[in-house]
Amino acid sequence: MEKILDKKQIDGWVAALTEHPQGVGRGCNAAEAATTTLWEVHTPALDEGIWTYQPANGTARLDHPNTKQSPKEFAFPQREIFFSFEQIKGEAPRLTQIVPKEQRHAVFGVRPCDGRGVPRMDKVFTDHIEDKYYTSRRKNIAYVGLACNKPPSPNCFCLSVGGSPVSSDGLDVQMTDLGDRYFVKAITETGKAMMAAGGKLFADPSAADQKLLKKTHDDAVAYPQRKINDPDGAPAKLRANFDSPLWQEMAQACIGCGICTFLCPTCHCFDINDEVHNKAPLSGQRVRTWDNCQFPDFTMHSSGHNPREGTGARLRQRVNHKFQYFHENFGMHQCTGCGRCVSECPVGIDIVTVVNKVTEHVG
Amino acid sequence: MSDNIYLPQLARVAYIKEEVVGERSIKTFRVEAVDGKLFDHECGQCAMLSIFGRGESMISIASSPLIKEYKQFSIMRVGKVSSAFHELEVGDVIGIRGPYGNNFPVDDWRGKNLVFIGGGCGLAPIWPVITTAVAQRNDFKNITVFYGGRSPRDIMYRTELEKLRGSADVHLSVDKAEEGWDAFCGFVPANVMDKAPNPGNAIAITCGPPIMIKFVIQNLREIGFKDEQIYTTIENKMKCGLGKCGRCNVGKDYVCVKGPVYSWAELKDLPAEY
Amino acid sequence: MINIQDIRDTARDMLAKGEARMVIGYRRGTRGMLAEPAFITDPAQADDLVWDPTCFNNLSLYLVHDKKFLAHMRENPKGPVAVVAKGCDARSIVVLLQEHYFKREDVYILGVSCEGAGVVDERKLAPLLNGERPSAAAFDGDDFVFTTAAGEKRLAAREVMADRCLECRAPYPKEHNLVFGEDKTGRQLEAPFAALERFEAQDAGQRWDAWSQHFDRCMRCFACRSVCPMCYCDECVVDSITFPVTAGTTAEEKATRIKWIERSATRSENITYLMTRAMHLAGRCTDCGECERACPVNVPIRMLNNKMEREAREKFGFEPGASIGGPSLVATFLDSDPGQFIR
Amino acid sequence: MSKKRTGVFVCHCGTNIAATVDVARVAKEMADENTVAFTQEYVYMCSEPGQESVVQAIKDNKLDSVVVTCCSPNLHEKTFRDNAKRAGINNFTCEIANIREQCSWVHADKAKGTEKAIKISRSIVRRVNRNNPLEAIAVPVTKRAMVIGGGIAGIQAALDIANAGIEVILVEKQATIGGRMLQLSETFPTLDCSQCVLSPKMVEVNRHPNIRLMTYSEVQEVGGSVGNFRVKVLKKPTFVDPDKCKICDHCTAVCPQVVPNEYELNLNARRAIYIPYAQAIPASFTLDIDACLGLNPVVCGKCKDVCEAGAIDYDMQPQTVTEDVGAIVVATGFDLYGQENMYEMGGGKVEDVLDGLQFERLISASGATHGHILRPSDHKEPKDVVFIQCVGSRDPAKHCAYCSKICCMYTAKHARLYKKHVPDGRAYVFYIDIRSGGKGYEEFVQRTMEDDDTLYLRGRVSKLYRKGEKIKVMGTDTLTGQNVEIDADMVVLALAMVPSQGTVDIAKTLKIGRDKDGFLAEAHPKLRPVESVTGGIYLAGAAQAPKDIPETVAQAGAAAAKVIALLSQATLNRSPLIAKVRPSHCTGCGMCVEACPFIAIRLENGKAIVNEALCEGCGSCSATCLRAAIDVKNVTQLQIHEMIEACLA
Amino acid sequence: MSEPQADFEPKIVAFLCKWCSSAGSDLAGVSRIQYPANATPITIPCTGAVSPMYILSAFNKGADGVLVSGCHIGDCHYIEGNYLARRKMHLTMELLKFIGLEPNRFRMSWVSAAEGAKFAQVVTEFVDDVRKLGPQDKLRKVVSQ
Ligand SMILES: Cc1cc2nc3c(=O)[nH]c(=O)nc-3n(C[C@H](O)[C@H](O)[C@H](O)COP(=O)(O)OP(=O)(O)OC[C@H]3O[C@@H](n4cnc5c(N)ncnc54)[C@H](O)[C@@H]3O)c2cc1C
Ligand SMILES: Cc1cc2nc3c(=O)[nH]c(=O)nc-3n(C[C@H](O)[C@H](O)[C@H](O)COP(=O)(O)OP(=O)(O)OC[C@H]3O[C@@H](n4cnc5c(N)ncnc54)[C@H](O)[C@@H]3O)c2cc1C
Ligand code: SF4
Ligand code: SF4
Ligand code: SF4
Ligand code: SF4
Ligand code: SF4
Ligand code: SF4
Repeated sequence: MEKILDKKQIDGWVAALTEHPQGVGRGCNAAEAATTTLWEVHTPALDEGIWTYQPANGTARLDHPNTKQSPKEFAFPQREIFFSFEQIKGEAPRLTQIVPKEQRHAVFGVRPCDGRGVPRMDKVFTDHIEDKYYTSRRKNIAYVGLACNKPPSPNCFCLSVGGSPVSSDGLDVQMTDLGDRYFVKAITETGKAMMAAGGKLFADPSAADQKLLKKTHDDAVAYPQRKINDPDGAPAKLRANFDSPLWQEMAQACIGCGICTFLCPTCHCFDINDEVHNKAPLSGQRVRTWDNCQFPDFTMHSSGHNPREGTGARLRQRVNHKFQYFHENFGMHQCTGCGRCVSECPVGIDIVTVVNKVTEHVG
Repeated sequence: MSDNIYLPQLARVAYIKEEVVGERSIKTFRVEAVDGKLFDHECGQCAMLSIFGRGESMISIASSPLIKEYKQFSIMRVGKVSSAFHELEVGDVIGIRGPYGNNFPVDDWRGKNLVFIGGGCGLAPIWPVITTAVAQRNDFKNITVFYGGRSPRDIMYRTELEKLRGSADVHLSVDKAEEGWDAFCGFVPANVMDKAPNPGNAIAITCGPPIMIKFVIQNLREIGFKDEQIYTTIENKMKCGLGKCGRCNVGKDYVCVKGPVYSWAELKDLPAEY
Repeated sequence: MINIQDIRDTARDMLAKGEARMVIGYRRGTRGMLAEPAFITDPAQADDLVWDPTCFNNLSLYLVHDKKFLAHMRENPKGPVAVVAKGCDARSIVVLLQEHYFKREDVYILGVSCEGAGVVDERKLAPLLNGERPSAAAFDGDDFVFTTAAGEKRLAAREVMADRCLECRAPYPKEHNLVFGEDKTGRQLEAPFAALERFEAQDAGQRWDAWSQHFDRCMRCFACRSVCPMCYCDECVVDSITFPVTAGTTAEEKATRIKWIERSATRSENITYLMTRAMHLAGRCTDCGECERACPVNVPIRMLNNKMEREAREKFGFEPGASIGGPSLVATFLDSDPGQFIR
Repeated sequence: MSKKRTGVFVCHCGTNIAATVDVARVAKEMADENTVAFTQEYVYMCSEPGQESVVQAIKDNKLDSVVVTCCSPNLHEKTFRDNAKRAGINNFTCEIANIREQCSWVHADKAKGTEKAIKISRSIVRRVNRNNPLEAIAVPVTKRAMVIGGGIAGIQAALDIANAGIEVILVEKQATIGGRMLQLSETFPTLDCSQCVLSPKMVEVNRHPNIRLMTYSEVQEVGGSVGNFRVKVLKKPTFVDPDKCKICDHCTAVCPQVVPNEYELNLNARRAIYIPYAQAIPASFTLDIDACLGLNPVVCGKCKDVCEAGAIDYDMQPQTVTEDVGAIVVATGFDLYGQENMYEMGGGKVEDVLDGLQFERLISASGATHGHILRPSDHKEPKDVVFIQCVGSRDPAKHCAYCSKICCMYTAKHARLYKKHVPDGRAYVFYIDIRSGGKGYEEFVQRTMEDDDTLYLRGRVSKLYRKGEKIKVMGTDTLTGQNVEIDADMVVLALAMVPSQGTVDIAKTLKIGRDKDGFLAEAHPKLRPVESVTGGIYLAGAAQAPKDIPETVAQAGAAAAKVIALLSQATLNRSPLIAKVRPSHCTGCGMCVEACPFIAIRLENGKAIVNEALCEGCGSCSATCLRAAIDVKNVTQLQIHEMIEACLA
Repeated sequence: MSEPQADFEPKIVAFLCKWCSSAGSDLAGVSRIQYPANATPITIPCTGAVSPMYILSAFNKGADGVLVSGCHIGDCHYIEGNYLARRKMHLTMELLKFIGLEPNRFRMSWVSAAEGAKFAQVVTEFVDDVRKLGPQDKLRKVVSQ
């Protein structure tokens, strides 16, 4: 399904997704309205100087560069409660699962790189054994993408990692900014249904629109980006250079903050901890929180032995995971070239430079 | 939500034994299902044990798969969760989920000589193989067990090891000589070198501290064992046990899924991040 | 004006003569604006060094890294590390020395005077450059000059300068072995604590509204802590989960660690973390502003530290990093300390 | 490692607790605690059977720790700790939860009281869970004492201690010992001559083989703790060798420098080289360097020229000596509240308004006027003398809140002595009320009123000012309600006694507390009146509170007895609740070193080290350490954290 | 600010130094001076031992108010512990106020062993103050689902 949406109509479409078509009192009672699945829509908004996804409030604007945090948090929130436990002294504990709420979320303005993060996360959480916390959230999420007319960040490099500023991978709907209107294209069935909900707000694209779309896309792809010189050769080269002294050299400034991974649309590592609310009688929750391989203790054994001692080993893990291990397992790079880790690293560690250096290194 | 892979089953502690006391104390626990039955497992697999309010730890199942009534674990006190285990009393209820990881290919080893080499707490992961082999004694040729601790007090499964003697060659050792100890004094790899088990039609299974494994493997290869004949387990830090949390990652493998059992031939191929 | 060549020559000389085993300075990075930390051991690389308004990092952090690394390797340092330090950075070094973190002779301070300017705030700059990526930045009197693909862009320093630099009272590294540039102390563009005062002018409700949102945003990446030279504790007290374990931590210690906060990045835990950090930095933070700069979600962390700094200054006459032998804020007292709040 | 097995014993205290706290519920809630293996309630836990049951329960249930929820730990902590010990477990694993003083007695609402009692008990249970068995610390004792202050209190204490065979160092700031008593004329209630009583004691001090006298000396620094103090004393140079000085007085004759004589309370003058008092001990002149023209023959050097004995040595240097002692008696005495503070009494600016001590010097035979009462302004004999009591005392609004205790008595004494010297004089006494508790005291006052015909006026003086020759004293007689105006020739103010400057200074140096009035604080107002809050430091005399000579001597004797008892032990037991460093967390920042009030921490190889003998366990270090690297044993941060949790559950 | 609630019973943690304020509270007990039961005492050796962490932690764990009470200045059993505390608590108070916590939720007082009545008065006043403010939910840990 390909349509044209006037920019002024974007809030109308959001409203159509959020509100029940009939609405309570307009031919539909409250119970019906509640059971009919509606969307909670999230659009990028500028808050305290940073772009974040926020519940749509009728003033959606899709002129953001890219959000500070990737949209991964919708399916993989920073904090997920698995279950709660209670135990009276001398009795067996009682466990209560906490199931994510059945609520559909539509995330608007997802950039193509972040869209491409989605199938990568899906792989992790469904490969081998399904993580139901992830999948039960994921199945309720639709990603309404926004193609990049020009790379929003000077550190974008999606083209180097098999993506493109106009990729629709992982998205349900792809929108392209044509100046005063959007070219809207449904990618999945969900996407079609969502567009259908917009009904008359959408118009059919003219041939000129199609032409403009093509030009816009072509221009976007042609726009210069940062470049990984040999992405295809990377897995083998990284493997070969595992022991290279370059790693420590390049990572010497790393402070191990993990910003690079927390913000990354594809980093999925987590920690599980028990949070105790009361000691007697015992009550608390088992909670999953984000974690990442850049934290020094991530792999440290209880004995104090740490297989990834030093920032070099940890940078290598991050880069290798993205450009070698994931590739070896799933045939694709885990990095989607969003450039967040490059732009946000407080000490200027730059994955593009790192990959280039290591792949050019003969050792 | 069915199949919640993070939700443990409840199990009751039926038996506790103090194996080793002191700074690195070890206790053995047997647990039984509170309701229904616990999962079946294979030799070498592990389980995530929980103490609610303290957390989870990955622990090797130390009992033979042949035993269905209970599962046995031997846990060294090293930190938060393991300390909580050491405070348990019989009758207390814990959480358990698993089994996780791959297993020793015991079926492929029938008709072979088995050489077990363990150190410290590393006897636990290979104990199910030893006890299974002894239980099915006729399926296997010679069984040799090397095991060493820092001192006589650090030898775990002492009585069980003594009981093995009828069915297996048992070579115990301690790191430093001490009064009343008349078996081998020195590190386990040295004991192995000393007794030099025959590599012919043999499989060597070793488990223990990383530094011990390193030298055991060196020595085994010197004696003539091929990479494919040597098996070990690697224990990277784990949180989920399901190949998702990312921390046991070595190269393309998540050890909790692809491991913990590796032949040296396979392991050599992975980056040395364990 | 500092001639970068002087710094380069000094660095090269020191390395060549073995007077320093490493020079920590700045060099051009690849990701754009930022000059990145450079760890130079080979005299030939001394020419990589740069000095411009994008030299944000407080390099004294790497003295801490170095010490930890050496301790881990059980090595004894052979000769001092030379480090390029701005006014605030040099004060951090003073605090570290005050706290006996290393010895004075272990560090050779190559002071650089900000000469009445300071460093750029990327967040202020970005909108002014319309997404253009500057390839170079330079001081020029009251202006900063940025070179982008679209040409040179001249911006008034005060428009793009980091808040901390606008308010900086001591942009000259008093403690140094060698100093580059002139002492132009007193040329500050804004009154000290100006931003803080603007914020404090609000009522308690407004302050809470603002802070609660800030605390909500924090995702506890701990960048603020990791980038801070004063946060050198091996095991941070508030943090029961990440970084708790050093090789020396015993089972008992792990089992009995105090869980002041949970790992979950919820508001209450974030508050406790950030407030504790502010308390721990009272009298130690030298306002290098790195925490705030590093924070990916713009939590105005510096303001918390600033608040403590101002209290210390106004109520206790205390200046962090003023002298190596000086007292520490919370381990000392004066008879005249305020007690009006005690009822 | 296994779980703690704690027993919780809940006391009803008759109905003292049980009336407002549901003790059964407290016991039940405690039973739900993870570590509690046994609970019991009993009507009087501290009774013989109660205590027995605790001992039995510990044994029967293999308890390793005990919580008794009862009254304040001040009352029975020791009792139950002893029981724990008797039952074979470590006494430091027993703690008290105070649910009486802090709960049942102050909350009438049973529901709320019970809730709070549960929280208190739970917090103590959690604390005990982390208590470690500890042993008291034994420290060897230095058998030697120091007495600071050589007034009657110090003299008495020194003699008593020395007589018990213990070496004493007596440190006096002035050039002679004797203190204030030396300045008194005759003393109530017997009117015996002060110096006649005191001088023999001073001589005895000087001669005593066990006493080492250090006059003109000041304590500079004190380290260590009970049993083992290390004291640095500064001996100021007197520039006169006491062994050579013949007290010939030739030097004063030539000294050109004249300064007010402080010993005579400025009623007359002395030279720069002087002897405070003819029978001074040590018997030697002292050169007052501040008054001297300069120790340089070119400038002056007259005294040196005339001194035949060659006792004068301009090159004498200040000397610092370090002494190890096991106990310290502080007897640094009092001063009078400054007249300048008494605005309503002329603020010290009205001539012939004297303070009590000046009056003592006026009537003293050895005083400036050789015992003749002559008023300073014109050396005439005053005929109308007004004595005003409670000047500066008992005035919480403006001056000292307390009663100086001795003014009633010495005013009566003064009035009598005055009448003895000037039989035709008229003495008036303004008083608020008369406090004459003490053997023979009331009789003494009565006699002054009746026999000596002194006019006692009950009331306050509102104002006094000089009018020509006379001082106009305006007051009210509250008995008659009349305003009174007296034209006096002289006024004597019974000024409040305040701690001497030396007392204030020594409190800082020794780090011993002072009470709200500034006097040295005793450890307990009733039960430990001669001990300071710091172990091994004792108090005697007017430095601790206003008192007269008999009381001073009694307290000095008591302090001496304490010292003797302390120093007769071979070792001392100290509380083991002291700081402990976790070296793995310590970065050696030294902040604890700075914070420690007892100088008990030092840095060694980049780690803090606690001196167990010095640490008092205050915890200032632990609250200062940013890394929780230092904790007070059994009051660790972990324990407090868990107590906070328990209070808020 | 939360709405004041009539039936709201504030939860207060009171850190009392062993020598003065705890003894003062004992005296209040001996004198049977009644005061509200909302403050649960934790006896510490000295106010100098109160780490700002304790205050933050108490609020984090749900305290509606925190009281720190010790010996008057000059009376510290450990000579200067309360001076150190005064400085730390001042900073703590300022920081709490700065982020917008109601200053009346944190109180420090000097109560000597002789001031039983003052102890009761301090607690009474403080409970009143906190009651007026309602539950403290700014720093409190929220146990969410
Ligand atoms: C495959 C495998 C098999 C194993 N088999 C055995 C075995 O048979 N027997 C045996 O003894 N051991 C075995 N181990 C090792 C065992 O898993 C670890 O020793 C154990 O997990 C240590 O847990 P701990 O909590 O005691 O240690 P800690 O070092 O205290 O903590 C471990 C984890 O808990 C977290 N943590 C630490 N402190 C806190 C805190 N205050 N709050 C929240 N989280 C915290 C850390 O992040 C860390 O992830 C095995 C390990 C693996 C991987
Ligand atoms: C006017 C008046 C009349 C009195 N009449 C009588 C009376 O008739 N009968 C009676 O019983 N009582 C009388 N008293 C009370 C009597 O004076 C005191 O009880 C007694 O002097 C207290 O003795 P003391 O040793 O405690 O103090 P002090 O006599 O004050 O002695 C203290 C000594 O310590 C020394 N000192 C101070 N600081 C230091 C330091 N830091 N280091 C070393 N040395 C130091 C001082 O120099 C002094 O020698 C009278 C008091 C007054 C004011
Ligand atoms: S690795 Fe960096 S560039 Fe690649 S997807 Fe992640 S954050 Fe984006
Ligand atoms: S890069 Fe690191 S944090 Fe990210 S997914 Fe890989 S291992 Fe996890
Ligand atoms: S690479 Fe940069 S962002 Fe990532 S952990 Fe290191 S310092 Fe932080
Ligand atoms: S804060 Fe001051 S010293 Fe630091 S960079 Fe800015 S101007 Fe320079
Ligand atoms: S305040 Fe910012 S830098 Fe610090 S932990 Fe939170 S998000 Fe990270
Ligand atoms: S304050 Fe803490 S870290 Fe610093 S020296 Fe003392 S114990 Fe060590």
